[in-house]
Amino acid sequence: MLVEALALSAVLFTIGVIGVLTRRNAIIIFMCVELMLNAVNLSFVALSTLHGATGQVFVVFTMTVAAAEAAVGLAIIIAIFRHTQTVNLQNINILKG
Amino acid sequence: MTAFLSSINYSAWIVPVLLLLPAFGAVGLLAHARLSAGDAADKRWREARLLALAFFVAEAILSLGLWWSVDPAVAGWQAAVDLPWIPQWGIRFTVGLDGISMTLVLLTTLLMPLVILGSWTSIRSKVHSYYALLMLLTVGMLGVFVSLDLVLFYVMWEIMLVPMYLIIGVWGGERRLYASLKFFIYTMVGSLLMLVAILYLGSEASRVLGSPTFSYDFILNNVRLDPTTTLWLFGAFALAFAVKVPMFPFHTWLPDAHVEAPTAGSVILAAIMLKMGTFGFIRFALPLFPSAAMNPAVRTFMVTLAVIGIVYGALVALVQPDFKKLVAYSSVSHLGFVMLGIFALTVESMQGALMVTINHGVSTGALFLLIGMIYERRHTRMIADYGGIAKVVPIFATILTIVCLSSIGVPGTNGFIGEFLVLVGSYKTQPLATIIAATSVVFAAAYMLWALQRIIYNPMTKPENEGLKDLNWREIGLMVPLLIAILWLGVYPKPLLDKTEPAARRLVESVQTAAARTPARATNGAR
Amino acid sequence: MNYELANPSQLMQAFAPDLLLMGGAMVLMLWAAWRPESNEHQRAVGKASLALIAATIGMTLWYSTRGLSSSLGVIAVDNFRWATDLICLLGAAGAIALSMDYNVRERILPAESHVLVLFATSGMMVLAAARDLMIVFLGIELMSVAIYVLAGLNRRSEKSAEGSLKYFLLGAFATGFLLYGVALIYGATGSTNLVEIGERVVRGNFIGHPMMLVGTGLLLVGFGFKVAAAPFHMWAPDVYEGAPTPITAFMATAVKAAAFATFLRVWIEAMPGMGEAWFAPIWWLAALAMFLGNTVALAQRNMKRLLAYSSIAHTGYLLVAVATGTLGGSAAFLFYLVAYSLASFGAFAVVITVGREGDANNDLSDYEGLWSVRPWLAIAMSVFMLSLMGFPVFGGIGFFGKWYLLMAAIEAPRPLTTLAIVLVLTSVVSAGYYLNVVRVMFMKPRPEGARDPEPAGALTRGVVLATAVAILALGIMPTRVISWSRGSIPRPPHVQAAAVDAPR
Amino acid sequence: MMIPAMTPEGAHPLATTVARLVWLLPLLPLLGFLINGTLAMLGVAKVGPADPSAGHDEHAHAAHTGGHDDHAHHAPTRHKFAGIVSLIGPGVLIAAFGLAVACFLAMRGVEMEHPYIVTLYQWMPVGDLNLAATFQLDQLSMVMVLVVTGVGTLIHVFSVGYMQEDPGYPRYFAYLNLFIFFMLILVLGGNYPLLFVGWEGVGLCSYLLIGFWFSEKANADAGKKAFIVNRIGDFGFLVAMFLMFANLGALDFGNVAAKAAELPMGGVMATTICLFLFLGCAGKSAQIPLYVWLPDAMAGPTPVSALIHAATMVTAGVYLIARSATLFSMAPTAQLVVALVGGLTAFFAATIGLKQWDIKKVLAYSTVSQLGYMFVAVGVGAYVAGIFHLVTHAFFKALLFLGSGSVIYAMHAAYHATHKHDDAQDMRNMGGLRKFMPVTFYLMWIATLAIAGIPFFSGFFSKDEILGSVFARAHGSTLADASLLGVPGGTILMLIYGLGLASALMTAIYMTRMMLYTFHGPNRTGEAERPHLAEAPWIMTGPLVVLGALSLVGGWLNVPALLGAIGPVGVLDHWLEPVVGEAALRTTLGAAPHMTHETELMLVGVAIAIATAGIAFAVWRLKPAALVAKKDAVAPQGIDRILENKYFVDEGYDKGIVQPTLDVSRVVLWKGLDTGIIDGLFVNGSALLARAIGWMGSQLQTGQVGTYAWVLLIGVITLLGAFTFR
Repeated sequence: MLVEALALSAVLFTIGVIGVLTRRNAIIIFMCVELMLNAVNLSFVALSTLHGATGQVFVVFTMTVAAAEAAVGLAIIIAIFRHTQTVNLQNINILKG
Repeated sequence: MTAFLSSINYSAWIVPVLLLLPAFGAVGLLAHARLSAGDAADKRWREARLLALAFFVAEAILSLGLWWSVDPAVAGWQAAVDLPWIPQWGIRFTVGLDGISMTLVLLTTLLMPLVILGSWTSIRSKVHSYYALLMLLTVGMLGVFVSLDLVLFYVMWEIMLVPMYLIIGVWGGERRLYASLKFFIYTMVGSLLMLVAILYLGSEASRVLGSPTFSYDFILNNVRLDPTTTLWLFGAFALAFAVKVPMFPFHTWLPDAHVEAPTAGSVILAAIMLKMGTFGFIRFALPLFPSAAMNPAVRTFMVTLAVIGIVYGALVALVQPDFKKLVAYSSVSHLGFVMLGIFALTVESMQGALMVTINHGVSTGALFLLIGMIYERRHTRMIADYGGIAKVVPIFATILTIVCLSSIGVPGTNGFIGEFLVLVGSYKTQPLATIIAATSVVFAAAYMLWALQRIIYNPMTKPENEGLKDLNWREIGLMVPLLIAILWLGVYPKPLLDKTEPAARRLVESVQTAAARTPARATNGAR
Repeated sequence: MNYELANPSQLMQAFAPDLLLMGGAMVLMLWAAWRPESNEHQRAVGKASLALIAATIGMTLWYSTRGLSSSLGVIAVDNFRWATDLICLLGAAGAIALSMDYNVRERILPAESHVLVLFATSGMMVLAAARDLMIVFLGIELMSVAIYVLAGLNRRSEKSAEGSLKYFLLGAFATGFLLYGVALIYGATGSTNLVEIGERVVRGNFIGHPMMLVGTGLLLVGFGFKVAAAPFHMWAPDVYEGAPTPITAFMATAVKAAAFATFLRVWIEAMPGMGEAWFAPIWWLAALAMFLGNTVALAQRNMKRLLAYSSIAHTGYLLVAVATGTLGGSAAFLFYLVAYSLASFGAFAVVITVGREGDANNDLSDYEGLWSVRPWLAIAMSVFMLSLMGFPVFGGIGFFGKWYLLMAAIEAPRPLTTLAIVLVLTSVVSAGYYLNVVRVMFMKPRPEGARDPEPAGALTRGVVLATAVAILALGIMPTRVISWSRGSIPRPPHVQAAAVDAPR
Repeated sequence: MMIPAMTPEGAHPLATTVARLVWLLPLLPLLGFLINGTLAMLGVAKVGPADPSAGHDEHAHAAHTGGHDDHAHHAPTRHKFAGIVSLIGPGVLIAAFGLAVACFLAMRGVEMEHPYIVTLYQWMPVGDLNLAATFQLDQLSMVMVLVVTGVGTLIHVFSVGYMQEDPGYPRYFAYLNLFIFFMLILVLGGNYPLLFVGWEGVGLCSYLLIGFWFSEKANADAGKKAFIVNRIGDFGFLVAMFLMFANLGALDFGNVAAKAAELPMGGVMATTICLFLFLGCAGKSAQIPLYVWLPDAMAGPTPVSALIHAATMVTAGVYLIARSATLFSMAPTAQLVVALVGGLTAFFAATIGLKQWDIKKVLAYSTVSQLGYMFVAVGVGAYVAGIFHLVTHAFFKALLFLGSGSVIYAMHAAYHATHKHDDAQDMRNMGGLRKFMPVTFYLMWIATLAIAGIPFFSGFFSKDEILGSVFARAHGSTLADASLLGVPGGTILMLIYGLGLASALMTAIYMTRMMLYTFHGPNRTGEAERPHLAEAPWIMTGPLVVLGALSLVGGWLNVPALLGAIGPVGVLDHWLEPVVGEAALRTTLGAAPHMTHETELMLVGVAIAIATAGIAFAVWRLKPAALVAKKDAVAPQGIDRILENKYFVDEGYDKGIVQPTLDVSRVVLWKGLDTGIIDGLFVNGSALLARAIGWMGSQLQTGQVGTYAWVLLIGVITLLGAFTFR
């Protein structure tokens, strides 16, 4: 059971990474990041069956942090949208070099 | 004189004072810049240069006592001062002199007032900074000669770079930006590797002593390394010094730096800063790593580079259209003699190397001053822009001729003594190299006299030169000490040779015995 | 006194400086939001924030002199923590001081900006204290979330928004790796406490454990991102350029210091047993950061970008200290952090002074002939450049910083001589752009029609002067800083137990 | 300095005589130099303004005559310091000559077994090299001192007239005094390095005096060429000194000779040292292949040519070999080389002398040729003969040069009077000068007969002794036993003898040719100029008369035994015996060279016949009347062209050595290696490389978050790879 859970977590994490790498929309990328975090959460929960409650505590922390990040992140995305009228990252590259 | 000096306890304070006085001078000049901000530019300029001159004259007068107070025959360091600086790292403010460093300190302090006089009228913008930088530069130069702590030495070695960088870069010629950066980075490549080597030596010394130290004496006497490590460390030191000397093929910064630098910069570069490199070999690279220095392969390599430098520098000087560049390449050639003398490692050649060191300072310094004077009048350094000016500026022509002859090494001038001693001493250990090096007597005559002819002889073809004015009293006055030195050292060099002889002899003997103790074989040992 | 961390009240006491800052920041946040946006309000909040920081500094100093220690727990009570706190708090104070002038010029009115700095700083203090991966994560996020916002503070600037977005997305992405690493380490060792992990790694011989290896690697990615080590540095130049300059300075110094401090603590306390595994990767990370940072900086014309790449290079230098894995290396690390932070902060302060409204005038050409119009500013900038370059006397303490690093590298049990040589050679490359700044200021004429920089505010001038004087003074007499960094190295309990050689 | 233990200084018999003032000898001309030099500076210098960077004063050059008075002796007025300079310049020389004579008398008065060595001060006391500044007065240096100061005095006096209108008058005398100073250092120096000081010092003065009228490029070129070519020789001298110091452990004459005598006979070391020394001599004394500077050196004022480039400096090489007699006597192979090069030079230069038109060039090649004779003499170990010829040559060649100077002076004056610009030195522009300047005419004929070897003129004795010595040594000496490149020494000596005879013949021919074209036949100077031709003033003819007398009687210095009837036999032989006697005996296998009277008579007869035949041939063949002035002359063809252009040797050196050196230095070393490879490729190349990498790195920074994430992921994968696959 543990191995399967960890494997699923790894797969979900990889899907998240692939999503970040392939998508162009800022919001979708952010959602892929959330997917990565939640994949890790799955690992924590699974591992806590082995090592005790610490892993579960960690998950709570992670979720809280993710929520805070989401709030800030969406505000940032709105801020950039006000300037560029798009959230497509390919069009957001005035900083380079 | 000796009694007077000991009555004022001269040797106890002179070295720190010599180091501090220019630093205060720099502060004083900046303060003057601030206080006189409202005055007319001309007045500020006059006051600044007078202030600078006063400081440098005071420095020169103070330093003169060293001639009497430093007894070359005594084996230990003289006028030594040893104060703690960074105790945690075992870094100390240790300074001291022997006959060799004493002569170089005097060369520096005595030359600086002349340098100031040399740029008396030519530098008119941002004078305060200019003189302040010269003073900081002096601190660094003197510091290198007196340091007996490896870290202190390194610090002094490095702090010369910034003032010179700015002097070249701010008050220099057209390509000053390129030349100054090249000068800085070139020198830095070598010296940073030396830094690593110093750290390595220090860590070995600390292991031996049990507490951290970078003391030159301690490392010299107690640190024994395996041959491979010695070779690497020697290489790091040698690279730093070779760039500064500069030895072929690390010389290409020199022509650019010389050409673009203002007169004072060129003079200091040639007369003093290049000597840091050869001094470094004499003080550090050889005594600290005798087995590497005496390793036949290393020695052959260094001697070969020296000889290539001698001939190559002379040949390239032959075809330079720019007089400053010509002198720069001639410096490569002259410094090659010093390196040959050092690595031939006989008392005669070592003494000759020291002699060439001083001579080159005097003669090339004088040459750059003269070029500066004529440049100030005509604003060109191109040989082709002159010709026949001996008719209109006979004093200049006469002095230039004498200085050129000294540079060529005509007997009766200082140049001959140095080159002769180097060659006659080197022949004992490096016969083939010496014979090749001796060919430069021909090339030296060729490039110098050809240039001399094209500048002061030949028909006067450029009408611009007809109105040239001869040297004024200030310029004559500042050349006179140099001319006296040229002739004095050429006719009666004994006083100077006596000052350096014991140190040179000790060096040669210690390197030879130390190298004999640790046979230099490349083993596959450690690291 | 020895805090028993299992006891909540003693835990509170051990956490008091952090709590002071956090609590104060919350109060200030309320006040900041209470009044309408205005310059005066912004300044007032700024002053209050400075006062709060001063109080926290005072408390930290007081704590640091009491010879405190603690039982094994989620946070550490040691000098390393106080040292890191002080660096971060000073950075925050500087950032707020610079912001108060800068915000007026850039018309950044929200007073909350200063409070966000305080929040970020409290995250840093949490990081400095963290002795548990959970707290590490919490600290990083607390710090980062605030910085994401701060980077985008200038709502008028598209650059600012773009930088903020990039930092946010990539930061969150990297956090994913960090978190995964934490999970794997937890899975391998069964603990998130650093000291426990360290002991279990040694005891259970986890060196070949795949989960532990991958976990360590991912943790390294996470830290690498935060300290902007190549190849995880890509965000840094863009974000540094886009962010308001005081915030850039804050990021380049305090953020980096905090991230590095926790990185070092994790490595010293939890990872000694993994030395075989991480030595080579960190070696290469250091070399790559030094190489890339210094070479790419050569191609920069924008001062902020140039300093960003420079900071990447300095990450490389600091990684050398991490790679030594010795106490001497830790001392060198702290010393270098001080030297670097001073110079970097000073340089950004000069950038602010030369800059103009709209974050303009940051190009290298805007510095041409600065010497002739603002001589002291040019001299100060030269001091900062030379210090970053590691030049003795004129670069002040910067030289001894490099010196210390090199000494640590050479004296490590596994000598990093090659890395030391890479360090000095890349320093030579760095001279190419640092000196270029000096050259532009001193040797180029002031362009026709170039306006003189506007007179800087008192606070900005104060920051420039203070950093420059500190650099020069400490460059002549660095002994105090040496003693301080030696006394502040992280000493985990199991290391303290063993008789360890005194760091040099 | 390792003072020879056998001559404790104070105990020397000369120490109590006037000879202890020997240090004053060089000091006197040095004093003259200082005074005249100061006057020269005072005469021309105009100290500049305090601020030289101020703008040019447009009228400043009005004060000077500008660069247009090229041949400055056209200027009509005398120099303002002419009076005092005329007093001091020759004055110090007269004083020095007086002192030299006093020393000579003192030396005659005492029994001298060892040289008298005066140590002035420690010069280079370094390591094993304990060099002191010492003067060595012995019979050889005494002869040289007398020649230098004696002939020098006469030429100084002559110069007072010759240079009187030159604006550089004090400068001229300053240089001339300086030259005498260095020449005296050369002949008095007690060790090789000090000799070298004089050696290079005279070279320096030669440089300054050849380029005296420096505003003409040719003159400056000639001076520079002289110095540089001399330096090639000096290189050899230097290497010889290194070899001596390294292998003999000494550099002073006494010890070198003592140590040299212990070397193996004919060994490599002695031979090498001698050959390097001879390279030095070849430079200074204008032997093949370094003779090229001497003809060009005629660009200097004519008295300079007489003093430096005929009588004194150029014979320094001969002096050096005589000085190093012991060394050379240990190296027969080297001696053969010296003699052969001398013989070849004598012959070669004589052939060129046959076709020169410039009166001074004829004399210059004649000098080269005669120097060759001297080297034949010292080469075969006949040191006395060499010095003898040196002395007589100093007399008659100085006379010839001064005579030609007087001719040129007259020609110049004539051209100047009519403002005509033509070559005052070309013989095609002269002719028939006999009736305008009879004193010069007669005196020059004396010298011509002397150089040609007509009996009882001085040259006859010395030249005859040289040829006789060669012949004798071909039949029994270390040289005859040695071999050079497989050719036996005896054969080579006979070849040299043949060359000597041929040169003697040519000498007679070209000298007669010169006299015929200059003084005989019709005058070709030009109608307008002719009235202005006149004899030089007494201050110039006076020295000529003295030299004429010396050229006549100089031979009595060393009358051969064969002619014992006419005077004391072998005075010079006896005088120099303590210095070179031992070395000469070693060469002749311990016995004085012995020849039967019949052989000797035959040799003398041949020599006389050849000299007479040469003169007769010239008189018979040359038709001064058929000559046309220079401007109307046609270019010569064939062998004449080759000879007139001196075998194109200068052109060959230029194309073969000078230009390639310059080209290689410029193109390969400077532009190629220095600027191209070291600076371009390595220095700027590495800077460029760093910049290129930086540029590429910044191109990677695309601004796209996607790229950044990819790079980050690549980093992650690499890092994890590094962690897991170690």
